[in-house]
Amino acid sequence: MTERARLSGMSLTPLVSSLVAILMAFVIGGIFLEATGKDALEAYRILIDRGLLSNTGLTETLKKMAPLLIASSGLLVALRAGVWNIGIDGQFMVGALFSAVTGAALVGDVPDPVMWIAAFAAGFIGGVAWALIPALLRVRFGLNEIITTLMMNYVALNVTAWLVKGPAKDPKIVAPQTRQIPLEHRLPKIPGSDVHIGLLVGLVCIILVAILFRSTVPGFMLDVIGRNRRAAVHAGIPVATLMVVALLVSGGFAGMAGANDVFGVQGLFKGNWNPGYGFTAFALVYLARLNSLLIVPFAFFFSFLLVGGDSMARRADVPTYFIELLEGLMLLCFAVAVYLERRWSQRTARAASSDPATTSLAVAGESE
Amino acid sequence: MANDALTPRPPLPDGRGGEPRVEMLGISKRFGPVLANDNVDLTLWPGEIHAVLGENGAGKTTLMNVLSGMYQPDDGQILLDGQPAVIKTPIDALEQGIGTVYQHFTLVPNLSVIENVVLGTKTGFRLDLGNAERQLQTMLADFALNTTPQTEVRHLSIGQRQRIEIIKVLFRGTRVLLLDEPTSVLTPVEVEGLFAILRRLREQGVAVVIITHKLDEALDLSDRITVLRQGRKVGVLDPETLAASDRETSRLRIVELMFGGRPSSEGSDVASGSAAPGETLLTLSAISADGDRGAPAVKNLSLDLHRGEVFGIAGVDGNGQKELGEVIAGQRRSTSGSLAIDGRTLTNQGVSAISRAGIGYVTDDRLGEGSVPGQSVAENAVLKTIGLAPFSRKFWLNRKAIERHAEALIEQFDVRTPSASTQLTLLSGGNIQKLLLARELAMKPKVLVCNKPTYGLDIRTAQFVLKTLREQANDGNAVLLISSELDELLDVSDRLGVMYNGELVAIFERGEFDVETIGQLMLTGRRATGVAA
Amino acid sequence: LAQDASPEPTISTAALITPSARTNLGWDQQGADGLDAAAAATGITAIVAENGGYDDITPALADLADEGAQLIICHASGYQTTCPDFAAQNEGVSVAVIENPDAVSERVADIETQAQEVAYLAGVLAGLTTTTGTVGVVVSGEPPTWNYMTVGFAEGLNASNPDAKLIYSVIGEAAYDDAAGAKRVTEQQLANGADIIFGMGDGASFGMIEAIREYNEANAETPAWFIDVIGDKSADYSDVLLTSVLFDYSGIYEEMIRNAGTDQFGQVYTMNVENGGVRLLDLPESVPAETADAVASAQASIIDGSVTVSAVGDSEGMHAKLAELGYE
Amino acid sequence: MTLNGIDVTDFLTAMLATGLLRAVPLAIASLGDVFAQKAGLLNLGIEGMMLSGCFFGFHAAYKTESVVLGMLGGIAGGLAMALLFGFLTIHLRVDQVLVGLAITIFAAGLTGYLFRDWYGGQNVAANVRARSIEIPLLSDIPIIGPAIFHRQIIFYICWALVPVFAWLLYRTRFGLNVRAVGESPFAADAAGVNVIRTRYLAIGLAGVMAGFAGAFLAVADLRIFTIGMTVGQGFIALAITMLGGWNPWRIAAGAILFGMLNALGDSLQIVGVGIRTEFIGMLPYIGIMLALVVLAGKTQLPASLGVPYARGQR
Ligand SMILES: Nc1ncnc2c1ncn2[C@@H]1O[C@H](COP(=O)(O)OP(=O)(O)OP(=O)(O)O)[C@@H](O)[C@H]1O
Ligand SMILES: Nc1ncnc2c1ncn2[C@@H]1O[C@H](COP(=O)(O)OP(=O)(O)OP(=O)(O)O)[C@@H](O)[C@H]1O
Ligand SMILES: [Mg+2]
Ligand SMILES: [Mg+2]
Repeated sequence: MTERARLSGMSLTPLVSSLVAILMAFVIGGIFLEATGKDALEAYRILIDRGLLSNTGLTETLKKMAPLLIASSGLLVALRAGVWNIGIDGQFMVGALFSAVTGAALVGDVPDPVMWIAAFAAGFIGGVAWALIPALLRVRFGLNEIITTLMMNYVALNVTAWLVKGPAKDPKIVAPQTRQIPLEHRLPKIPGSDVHIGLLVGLVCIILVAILFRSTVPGFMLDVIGRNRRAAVHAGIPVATLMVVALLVSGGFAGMAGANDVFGVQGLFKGNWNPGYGFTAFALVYLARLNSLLIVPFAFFFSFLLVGGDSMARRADVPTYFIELLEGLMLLCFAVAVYLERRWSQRTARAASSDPATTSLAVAGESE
Repeated sequence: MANDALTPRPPLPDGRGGEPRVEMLGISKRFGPVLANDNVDLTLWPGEIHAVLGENGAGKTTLMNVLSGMYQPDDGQILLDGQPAVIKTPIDALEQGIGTVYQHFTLVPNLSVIENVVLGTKTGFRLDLGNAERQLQTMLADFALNTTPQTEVRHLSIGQRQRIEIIKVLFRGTRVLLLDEPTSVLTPVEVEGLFAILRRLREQGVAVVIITHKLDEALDLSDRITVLRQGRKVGVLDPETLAASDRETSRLRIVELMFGGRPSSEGSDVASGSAAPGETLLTLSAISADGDRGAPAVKNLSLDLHRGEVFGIAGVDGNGQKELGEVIAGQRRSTSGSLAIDGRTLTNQGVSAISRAGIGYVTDDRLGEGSVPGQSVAENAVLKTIGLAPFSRKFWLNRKAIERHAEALIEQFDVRTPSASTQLTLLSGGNIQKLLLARELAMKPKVLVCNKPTYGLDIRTAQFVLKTLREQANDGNAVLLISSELDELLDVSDRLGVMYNGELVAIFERGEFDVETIGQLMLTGRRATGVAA
Repeated sequence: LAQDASPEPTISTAALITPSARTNLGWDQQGADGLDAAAAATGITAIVAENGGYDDITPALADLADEGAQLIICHASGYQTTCPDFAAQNEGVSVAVIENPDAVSERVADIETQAQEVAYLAGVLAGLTTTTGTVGVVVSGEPPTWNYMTVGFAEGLNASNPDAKLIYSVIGEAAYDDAAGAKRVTEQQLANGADIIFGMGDGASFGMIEAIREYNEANAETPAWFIDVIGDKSADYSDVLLTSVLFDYSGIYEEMIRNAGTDQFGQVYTMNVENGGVRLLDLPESVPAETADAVASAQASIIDGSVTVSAVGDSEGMHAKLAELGYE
Repeated sequence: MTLNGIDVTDFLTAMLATGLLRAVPLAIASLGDVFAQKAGLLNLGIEGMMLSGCFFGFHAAYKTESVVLGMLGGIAGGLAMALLFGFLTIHLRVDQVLVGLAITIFAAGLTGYLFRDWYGGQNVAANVRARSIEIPLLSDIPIIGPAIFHRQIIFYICWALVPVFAWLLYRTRFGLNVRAVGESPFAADAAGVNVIRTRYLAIGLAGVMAGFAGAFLAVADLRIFTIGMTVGQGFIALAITMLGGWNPWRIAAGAILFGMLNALGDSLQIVGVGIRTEFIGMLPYIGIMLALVVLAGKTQLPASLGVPYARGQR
């Protein structure tokens, strides 16, 4: 019963405040558009029309959700354990490269499902490998992962560039890219739609993480570590091991997001391919207040913005940067909404204590 | 100095007849569901020491925090020297001469002593520490603090920090001094030193408020006593009353105010068991360990704990007791020596192995490492046992079992909480302590190590805790009780060791306990038998 | 060119998608301007989707198709696989890609830009113009187009001035916007004696130009020069601009528009010196006549086939070529 | 003396000059961010503040043709973002990571949009030139002279700020308050420090410096604005702040280390050592990690970094 009460308190208010925030952002953005001489209503009409209401738009929106969901679910594991993985982008690239190479080696020789599984596994391993270095540096030398994972992003950019220009390059093509997986060997569509099954993979990842934290011992322990690391030591929880695991798992998921994009979208890895999901994943996980299931609607919304925004920019003759502006505004308005929500719940309910999502940082911030 | 305690209460200064310095009128403060202060009045006169008593969670700290500007009351008024006072922030309070030593430490660990002391004082933009340093030097000497102004506070022991807290407040010159449980972490000698200072301040016309759980301290020291109960003021013993009645009567009166209507469990049913010590449960041989700063904290220490005994460890804070407890619990690596439980060597095997082998450890740092503030009471209750049945099977949690277990503990140990799913942060310190003890005992440890388990507890709860420890020993287990309360150690221990500078300098059997000798050992590490020459 | 046939286009709308802003006086702008010109010439509608980025452009392609585009020109080598995939999945849409002849099919055309030929001319010019004997190449990445031009430039330099030294610097991986980094690298090259910088940078190019300007202010009597690629910056930057490699897409785009929807469409469209698809920006008057003549005669040799410029697009091959010429 | 046909003196001079110049914006931004971090503010908005400094600095310089006004414009741009950050995190106590990311994304969008709208996306140069000063005698020393003692005024200002900021942090009441507020705000509050004001001042200072760093790039150094021109330097500055252990001197060293590694990479290409450019490109980042391994050991973050403060909350 208490669990249910908590859940409803958890999921309803944030949804309301998110809606408020989105509305506020659109209003402010609209004023901004009008102030610079554009037709705001027309622009928004196109945005919704193209990102949501048109068939292609909706399909693309759903497709784009997949990597966001996969990467965010991994990031959630790290953040709940108080581990700062700023290296999602690097892990994504290495994972994508690994999976592309694996896929290119296997394609045609093994049944497609086997190849996909192998490729996702390779993506996972690639991401883990890239997270391993910061993890080791942390365990061996106590180096803070904020810096090391950030630095590893730049290293990844260079290492993958080198590999894809050299050893991993498709010799038949001039451009630095791996051998392309033919269309018919890519991820299949979800029956009755044009969306590939990566979306399902993403949803499964989110659900797994939700189960991890809701009903498993390791999830419980990761939460304890995230909230009070010293208490975890005191309780005999293997803190160092679990934190490493959390970092590696989040790296692995980022790598799988790479595999998803290789097998769902691009069919290959190409040089300098860095979609920069790390930022978006961070925003998502925070918007969802570290709550796994809430990530799903936010991923959908971000995806919609990306897809519809492109079209809006062109058709309404608005600089494409408007979408970035709108996203930023949304996050800022969301921040205000979170505040209003807290004020409101303090007045009505008994939630006198601090917002859990903020305390996590305290814990995350301290290193041993 | 030590005689100070024995001097009769000085006549009350004349100023008392004039204006009260502080009048708190009808103060109410609510935290969510908890009404922490309910229409409380409190009057402070210049030149008096005013004790505020009450069991855990009675609202003492809250009342003081209202006066110090930390909390804004929901209702009520504060008069300073008869004038309505605006105290919106701690700065307002400090500027009007109200200084506070908080229950929870308010020193910044990685600033130096001097930086902590001058923090917040109003001087120029440039930090000119020269003057302050000279003044501080004197005060450090006054407080028998053997540290330099440049030492970072994190390097000091808890007892030392407490004194710095007081220095910090006095440094600014206060007219009203609030002390929230200042003696809980001090040794008897330090307490005397503190009291001497407080009396001096009283002479100078300062209004002193002291919150304490030690009745005798309150009776020794104070001119007036206010008792709170469940957020309400339930009585005041004014100087006339105190002077008119003897100590025992006052005691009874206060206990009645605090717990009236409920059976008082005072008495010595915690006294040690008489069963002969049984087989050895824990063996420490020549254990050494380093402290947080890397300096040796425990040196070559050997000790056997037997079935059925409570082994007390006395010592001035910072002599390695905490580190010893942590080594036994597996939380701190030993640098040499060995540790065996029930004959099994488990040196440096880590917390979980050691806890599985039957060692429980109640830390003195309840919020910092004992619990996870953001989680519920129930989740905290199974923090250490989450991996075991029935709380989980394989990887899977059993939330029902966790909740049921927590409810049982709450019931059994009388933890005051709205429900098992309440966030731990909403509990008062004493109730958190009960929960931590309950958590350890539920694991049925063969050896229970407790570090200051009664710190900050009201008398009843403290008695309850000690009784529980006693029973634990009587059931054939061993208890290692680390405490700075000599009285409770004397009461409950079968054997008593004194730690000094990382070493166990003496062990007394029950019956040989001699307070003076123990005190000497705590302070100097040697027996002052006069023979040594 | 194909004007002779001049069939009326069967399509009404053509689109171009480009990674960055169409106003960047560079790659993106040349493509967008090319399409606009071609559309005007054929009387059809042109749509330019800018800022497509280097990630997945499928949503944008789908959107363009929805908007009625029957021909989509994918104006980045990074798009050379996504677009054929898209065409395969969307009947009625033809696409054009860059530097991927293998992809050519009924509805996929390929654009081959013989940029190395013009770069060779730029190299000849640089070899004859340098007074220090040191020439720099600064790139903000190593995409094929720039590798082609690097090699062409190096060969031209080697042909006109065998003793000249060439310094090759990469600003960083995908440093296309890193104007500050470009400035630092260029400054180092200038400090080490380079007096002509062949810069391929997109947004980063402006950092190179600023470095040269600053250098020239301090060394007014021995100024350095900038050779730009893909774009005409002469309006604002004539003070440092020696010349520029220009891509004129309008010709082949026009041809594609006319062919789209017919079985003529799927082929390799080539831009080279001979057909004027690539050329050098008109040289400033400060260039001596004999130098201009040398450049012109080199151009003639390329057209008549007596000089062939190596076409090397991959990084390893490019570096090997530089080493072979003694530049690395 | 020549090496591989390159004059060694020129080579070393160029390398030193480049390295120091690359370090300047990083050092400026890091010096400011020390105060934010020390006050308990994890400022992921620094990238956005810097970019905002670039754009508004450039815009002011372009319109007024004055370096000073340009720099002030940049500072204002950074400060505006910082105050927004401060309002949301300090006043409304919203999560700092969320707000930081929001600011960075918002600034990228805003500057891109305005640049497109006001300048049509054309890269025009502002008609300004930051003046250089040649320090007599010292500038004649080979290598060091031209690299260090013949630079823009802002170059000198940057390095002169290091002792100033060290003094500010360790020797002033403001610095003491900042250090206390980030470590234990409750303690600081109890001692009578205005936690909220201290944090505002700290983030304001961080914003001013980030804007200054941005303006250095767009006004003093490049005179142009390109979209996204900070290319992650704000984040690097944040890392350098931590690498330097929140000590202005060590931060300056960290920034120089990073700058020099970058310059070394450029130089290696110029002498043509035949190392693949990708490996040269990763040099600075690996260098930072190695430096951390060798030097720093544990980085102990300020205890309340990222935690909002509200009196009476526990
Ligand atoms: N480690 C943590 N640090 C900070 N906040 C946390 C942490 N773990 C959880 N929270 C916060 O507490 C809320 C409730 O957490 P809880 O574990 O009860 O979630 P839940 O309802 O079980 O959902 P989930 O499926 O994500 O586990 C989360 O939404 C989040 O805001
Ligand atoms: N900041 C707060 N938020 C929520 N509840 C609080 C807060 N501060 C105090 N309380 C609650 O108010 C009540 C009174 O607490 P207070 O700390 O004043 O008790 P106390 O008399 O000092 O107890 P103790 O002797 O244990 O220190 C308790 O129930 C406590 O849980
Ligand atoms: Mg949960
Ligand atoms: Mg209290």
